Amino acid sequence: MTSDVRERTLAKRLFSANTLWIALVLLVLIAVFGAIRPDAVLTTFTLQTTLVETSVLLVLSVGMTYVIITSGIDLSVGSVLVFSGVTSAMTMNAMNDGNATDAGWGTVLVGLVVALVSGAAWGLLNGLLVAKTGIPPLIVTLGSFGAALGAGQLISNGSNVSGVPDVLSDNLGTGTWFGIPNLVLLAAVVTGIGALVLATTRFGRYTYAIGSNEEAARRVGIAVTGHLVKVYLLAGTLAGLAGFMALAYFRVASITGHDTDNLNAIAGVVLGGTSLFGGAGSIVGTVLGVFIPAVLRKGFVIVGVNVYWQPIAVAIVLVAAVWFDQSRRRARNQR
Amino acid sequence: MTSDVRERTLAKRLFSANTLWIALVLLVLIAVFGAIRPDAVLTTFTLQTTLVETSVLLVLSVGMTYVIITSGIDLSVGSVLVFSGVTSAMTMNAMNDGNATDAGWGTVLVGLVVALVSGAAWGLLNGLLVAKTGIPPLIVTLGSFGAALGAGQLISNGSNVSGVPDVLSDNLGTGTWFGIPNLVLLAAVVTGIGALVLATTRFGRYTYAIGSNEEAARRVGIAVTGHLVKVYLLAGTLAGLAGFMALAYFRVASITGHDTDNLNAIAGVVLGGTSLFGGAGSIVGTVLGVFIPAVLRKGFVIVGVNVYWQPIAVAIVLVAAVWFDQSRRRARNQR
Amino acid sequence: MAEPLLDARDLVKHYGSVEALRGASFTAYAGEVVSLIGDNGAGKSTLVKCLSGAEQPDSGTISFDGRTISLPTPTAARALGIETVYQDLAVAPDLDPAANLFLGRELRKPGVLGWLGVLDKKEMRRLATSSFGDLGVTLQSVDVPIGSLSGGQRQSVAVARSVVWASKLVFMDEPTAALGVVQRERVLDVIKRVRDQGMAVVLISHNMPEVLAVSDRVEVLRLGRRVARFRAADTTVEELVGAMTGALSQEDA
Amino acid sequence: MAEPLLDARDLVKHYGSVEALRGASFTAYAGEVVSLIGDNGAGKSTLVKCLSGAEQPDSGTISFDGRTISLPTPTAARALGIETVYQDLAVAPDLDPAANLFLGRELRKPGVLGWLGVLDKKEMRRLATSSFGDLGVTLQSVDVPIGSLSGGQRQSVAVARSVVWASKLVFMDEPTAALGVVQRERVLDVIKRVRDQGMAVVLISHNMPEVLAVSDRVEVLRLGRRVARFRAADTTVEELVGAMTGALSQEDA
Amino acid sequence: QIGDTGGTGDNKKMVLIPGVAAEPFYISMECGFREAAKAKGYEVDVQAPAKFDSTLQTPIVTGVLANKPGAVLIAPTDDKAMAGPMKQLKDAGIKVVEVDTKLEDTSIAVSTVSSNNEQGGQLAARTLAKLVGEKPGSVLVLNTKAGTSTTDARAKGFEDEIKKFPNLKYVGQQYTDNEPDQAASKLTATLAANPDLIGVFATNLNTGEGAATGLRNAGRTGAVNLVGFDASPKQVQDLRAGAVQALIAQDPATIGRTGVEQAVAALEGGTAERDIETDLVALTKDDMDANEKYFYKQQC
Ligand SMILES: Nc1ncnc2c1ncn2[C@@H]1O[C@H](COP(=O)(O)OP(=O)(O)OP(=O)(O)O)[C@@H](O)[C@H]1O
Ligand SMILES: Nc1ncnc2c1ncn2[C@@H]1O[C@H](COP(=O)(O)OP(=O)(O)OP(=O)(O)O)[C@@H](O)[C@H]1O
Ligand SMILES: O[C@@H]1[C@@H](O)[C@H](O)OC[C@H]1O
Ligand SMILES: [Mg+2]
Ligand SMILES: [Mg+2]
Repeated sequence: MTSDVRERTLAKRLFSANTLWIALVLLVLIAVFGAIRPDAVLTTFTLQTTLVETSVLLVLSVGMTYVIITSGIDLSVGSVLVFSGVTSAMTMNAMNDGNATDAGWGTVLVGLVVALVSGAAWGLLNGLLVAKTGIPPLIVTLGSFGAALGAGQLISNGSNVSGVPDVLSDNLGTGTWFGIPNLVLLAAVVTGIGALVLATTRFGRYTYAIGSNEEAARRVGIAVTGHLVKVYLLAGTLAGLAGFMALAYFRVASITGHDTDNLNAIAGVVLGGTSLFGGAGSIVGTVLGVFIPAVLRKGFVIVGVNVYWQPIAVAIVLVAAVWFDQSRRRARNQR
Repeated sequence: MTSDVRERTLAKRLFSANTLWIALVLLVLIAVFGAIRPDAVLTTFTLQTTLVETSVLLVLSVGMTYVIITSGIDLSVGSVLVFSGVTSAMTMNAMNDGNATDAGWGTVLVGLVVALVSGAAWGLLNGLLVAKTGIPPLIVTLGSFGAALGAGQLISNGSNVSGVPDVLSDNLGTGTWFGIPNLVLLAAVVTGIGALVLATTRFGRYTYAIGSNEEAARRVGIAVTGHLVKVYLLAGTLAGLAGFMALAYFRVASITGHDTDNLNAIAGVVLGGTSLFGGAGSIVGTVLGVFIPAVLRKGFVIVGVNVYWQPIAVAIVLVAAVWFDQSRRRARNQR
Repeated sequence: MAEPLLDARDLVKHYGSVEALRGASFTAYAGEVVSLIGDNGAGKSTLVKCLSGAEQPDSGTISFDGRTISLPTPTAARALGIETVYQDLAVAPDLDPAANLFLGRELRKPGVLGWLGVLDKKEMRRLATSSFGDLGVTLQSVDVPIGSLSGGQRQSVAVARSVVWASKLVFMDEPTAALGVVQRERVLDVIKRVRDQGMAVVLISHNMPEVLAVSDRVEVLRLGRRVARFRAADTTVEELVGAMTGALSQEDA
Repeated sequence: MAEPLLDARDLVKHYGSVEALRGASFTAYAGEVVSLIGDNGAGKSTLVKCLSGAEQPDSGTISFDGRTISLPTPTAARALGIETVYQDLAVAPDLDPAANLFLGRELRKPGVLGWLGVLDKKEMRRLATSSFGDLGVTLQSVDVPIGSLSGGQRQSVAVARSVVWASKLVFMDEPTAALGVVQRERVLDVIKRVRDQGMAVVLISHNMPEVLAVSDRVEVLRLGRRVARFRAADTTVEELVGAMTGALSQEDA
Repeated sequence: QIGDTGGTGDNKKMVLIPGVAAEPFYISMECGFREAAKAKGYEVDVQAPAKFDSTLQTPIVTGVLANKPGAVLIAPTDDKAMAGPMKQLKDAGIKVVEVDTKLEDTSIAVSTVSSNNEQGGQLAARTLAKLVGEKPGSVLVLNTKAGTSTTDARAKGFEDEIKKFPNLKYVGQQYTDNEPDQAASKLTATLAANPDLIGVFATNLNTGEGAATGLRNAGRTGAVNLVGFDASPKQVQDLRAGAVQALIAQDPATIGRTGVEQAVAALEGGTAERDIETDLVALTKDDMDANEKYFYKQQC
């Protein structure tokens, strides 16, 4: 056996060549915008707001990464976010005679639990249908995409729900901790745990194995059905958490405005190098993939690009970034 | 060699067991709605309007079927539809001093060509990027999704374009031929040709082969790159045609209002039994898959289901339909 | 002879209109190597899948260690101590060889980390390296996904996986098909060693000299049915080929 | 001896940090069967891929029929009359056997329909049935996707495809690995028949008796380099094994 | 708290953040805005979200904030969700003027210039009733998406007002996802179920266009009275051609102009008027030519 068992450090593995080039793209973007408007781009303020505004999407994308690595897809996350926000806000209001604005931490805690449970319930439903029935995940989650939104509208009677406790929005929504917005901290913790679980634990290993070859995973005795249920459950629960975060940040459970969260999350995941065919991908990649469009959009507003040009410019940079990443990786593999 | 070379008729092949059960679902839906409101559902009026209203989406879905069978995806079709409508309408207006309402067939013909060429151009761009660069189709077409819409807004200055020739809208848009709406006829012809090409020609065969095993297709000497370009070109051109049809039908090139065409087309294709992993699928399936949600939406309005329940009911029936289809097919294969 | 370890009777399996098994029977005893041979398409792989829980027979009975069992999942078979090298290998192409070797049986770090599910990748890699060494497998790098290994290297990983984990019975569906001369000898050695530990080994192979060299008994499948059984010591290649092709047939095999 | 039909010199091929070929050379003459042998991971499949356009070598030269060529795609190789049975078979699992046999070379209906690209599926199915018959393949149904065939059946389809279309040279990477005894004999017969038509056949196999039985010459690859060449008539299994394992080595092979 | 940063901005700069890009309503508002701001010697910028959506508008607000203009005119896309980001504008010393829509929290903006959407809905109901006359029949509302504040307010105004006409049976509203094809399809479905349909109120441009298409497809153009909202060139053309019987028009250019005036007043030491309501008019084929100034523009 001549195999040399070279050790790769955790850092190296997390930040492998698969994510190196896309990280470079992100840095270049920041540098370019920074060079054009250093006074507006390279400021704590812009950094803070960009991070905050990306936090919710990031949490969605962490769950989505797991789902896509199993070679599944979850179109429902945006609707589940809406549903969880609505149930959470309505519960908090109900506990406080219809308006929770001045409610205390107890109410907030109940609201959090309701949001998580609401998200988890949809995730469980998705997972059971995907894992047990053989219905393609696209169809299952397209169904829950419509159903969760409809259910949210049904219970809120079609309107946004306000009355979010001030303690929630002032602390989680806009509060900071040594200059770091609390929302960003929460998203960072979720992302960090998500990355570690995926890269180092058995749960992560099974996620890759199922996406790589579901039949093989089944034959070696992995409980594929159960694992898939857990993965969709995770994605749903994180969507519930994201709904709660959105509540804290926007101070309202909004019914509209999350139609494209699913595509944005999927795009971030794929941009970060996770394969739609499953078996390969990483959370670090997802983080980069989520930030690239966010930085672009913000940068274009700051440097004042015409609104009609913005989507075109975003599209061009998006495609160019992946192109660059692909050709660098290929060159590296051919070497 | 004991293989018995049983002949399957064309009809049998087109309408194979893979589409049988989903066809049954469609019939059951119609029967149920028909039983509840026979006076409103089983009428020429409802039949005609349902067919007309599905024509544009059907044309998009035919192209999408080819793309998905190659194991690709095209998120850009809705935006390309918008872009083609805009360029076509603006060209027709420009030929007639800014308002083509009273223009003749010559103008219409030029408009058609412009729409097709516009669609083809985006399709070509998608195809070249997907086939030559190794960028995942999801990213490429997510890019053109944004870019085509942005470009449409840019050239129309952000507004819907009116001034569609009356000869176009009166004939193609609302005209009939022995009681059959012309728009439906056109869609039927496109679908029929699409189905025959896919099922009987070399072009169709290569589409399946590439989706089944791209490397194998390459090794047997199929010009995979060129074929993929052609498939995306086809999808783009059909999106251009769909844009022209929408122009005739709505009498305006609408900028917003096609955000979900892509997901609707994909859902129809997958609902019809085409695998997102490529290699298997059919146009007949797609037709059924496109009509099921259309019938559902229409039926729920007619029987008077509460507005907030409608998306939930659609979701439930959608998932249940695929579930039924899957379990019947499985039962048949296990026999 | 003793009680059979595994005794399958009259298994039937259809795929759509294809009849892969038409009442196949099969017997294996502890401490023996029994070869299962037959023409292409005879139903050998299907039989193995039915006996290792990867597929469900339409009818027929299976008894193991004297009790009638059903094998709804591969996990059920693994729990009985049955491991399998599938002809299609059934590996996860994106994972590296060590990850594949330990798939479903991962080692965890000691202490609280392990309790949290954290894997001991280093230890798994070390053990994998030594298992591969036993089989004479040479890998330039253990870090690459198994999908990029050569055909023989991939097969060796699958073989290593089965022998590491089995405790009662190992099915090996053409384990040596892609192996080099040296690796093939090593695998045959391993098969004998496993047998000597008291386990049953079921070998599927189209290589008749290999079959005769390593087996104690041979069972022959033809068109989805068992058509003959031989003691390896009492038979010849000609007889085996005759049974496989239908030129020769035994009563009540 | 005559001019070589195919002459590859000093091919190098890296995959990331793995060196699959480290200056491999290979020669084949028209009208001969030459076997390419070597240990698992020696680089045989990589060499075949480089010589059939499926992969691009990093460096080295290839000449064919006396001219230096490059093979940017498999199509380029096919245009030269080179066909290949890949070890991983490279079939389209969702298509049926006839569709796979004719993949990339479909027959079209006569007349205007054919000009429109309409396939003559009936004729292709008929011809496929007879090709499979030649190779002794038995299929219960020709309508099923090839992904559901048995391992040997699938391999036979790949072999049939290569011999139907080759005009100058056929690479066969372990074509008999999964074949039954009868089918293996048929394939070896076909190999000889192809050779007798004046083509070159390159056979990769780990079965030494088979190699000696069918080949005119043998070339040995070890660790990505050619280490020995033999005339089949003048050598023995022991000598071949020695060359593969490095126990024996020739100068300037 | 986020955004506690100092620094000074460019007081001679003014930014308009409409509710959504590419709508004639907001384009006309932009025209009024640009014209008035230029006249006062201000540099202008316009940054619109791709959708009428607070999650898309928020990053634009903070992006604009990074540039620290003197004043921002904004159509908040949510009356609560936009409060946070807009408060950051205020806290940074930027004068905020609400145009078209407004926050629930009235302490942030110096002025609000808008027409009243609920009143617009009521006006639509009265206009429809007048068009129909004494005839009995069903009426339908085609709305965009549940939760869109402006169109929900219009639908609510309509629903409240239409009850005052006993000959008209309100059959409820249908949501269309803001897609014209769904509007057309839901209209024809309603026609199939309620053949006595006599009036339709479409709450925005896309639903209006879909409704006109549905009626045309059903051969009921003119027989069913269609009342739309807003007066884009296409809608005006449809009105003239008889595809639509009435339009409820706002006065976006005046909103934009007035917004600039209020912002200038706040910036240059004057006092801004806290609430300004602009006109809403019903246009029908007969009186449309007299009201040309209410037609929206596609470009300035
Ligand atoms: N999933 C499937 N769907 C349809 N037919 C199948 C399937 N699996 C196997 N078959 C058919 O069942 C028969 C038996 O196949 P099996 O794989 O058991 O043969 P085998 O004896 O293992 O052959 P080989 O020696 O070639 O591996 C074959 O005719 C094959 O085509
Ligand atoms: N795509 C690839 N990526 C990385 N390494 C590869 C790839 N293909 C082959 N290799 C490596 O190159 C070496 C040679 O592989 P190759 O498949 O040519 O061997 P082989 O001689 O055909 O072996 P076998 O007899 O087992 O088929 C092996 O070490 C293998 O792991
Ligand atoms: O009032 C505005 C309206 O007229 C436009 O159509 O959409 C957005 C609204 O805020
Ligand atoms: Mg087999
Ligand atoms: Mg090989």
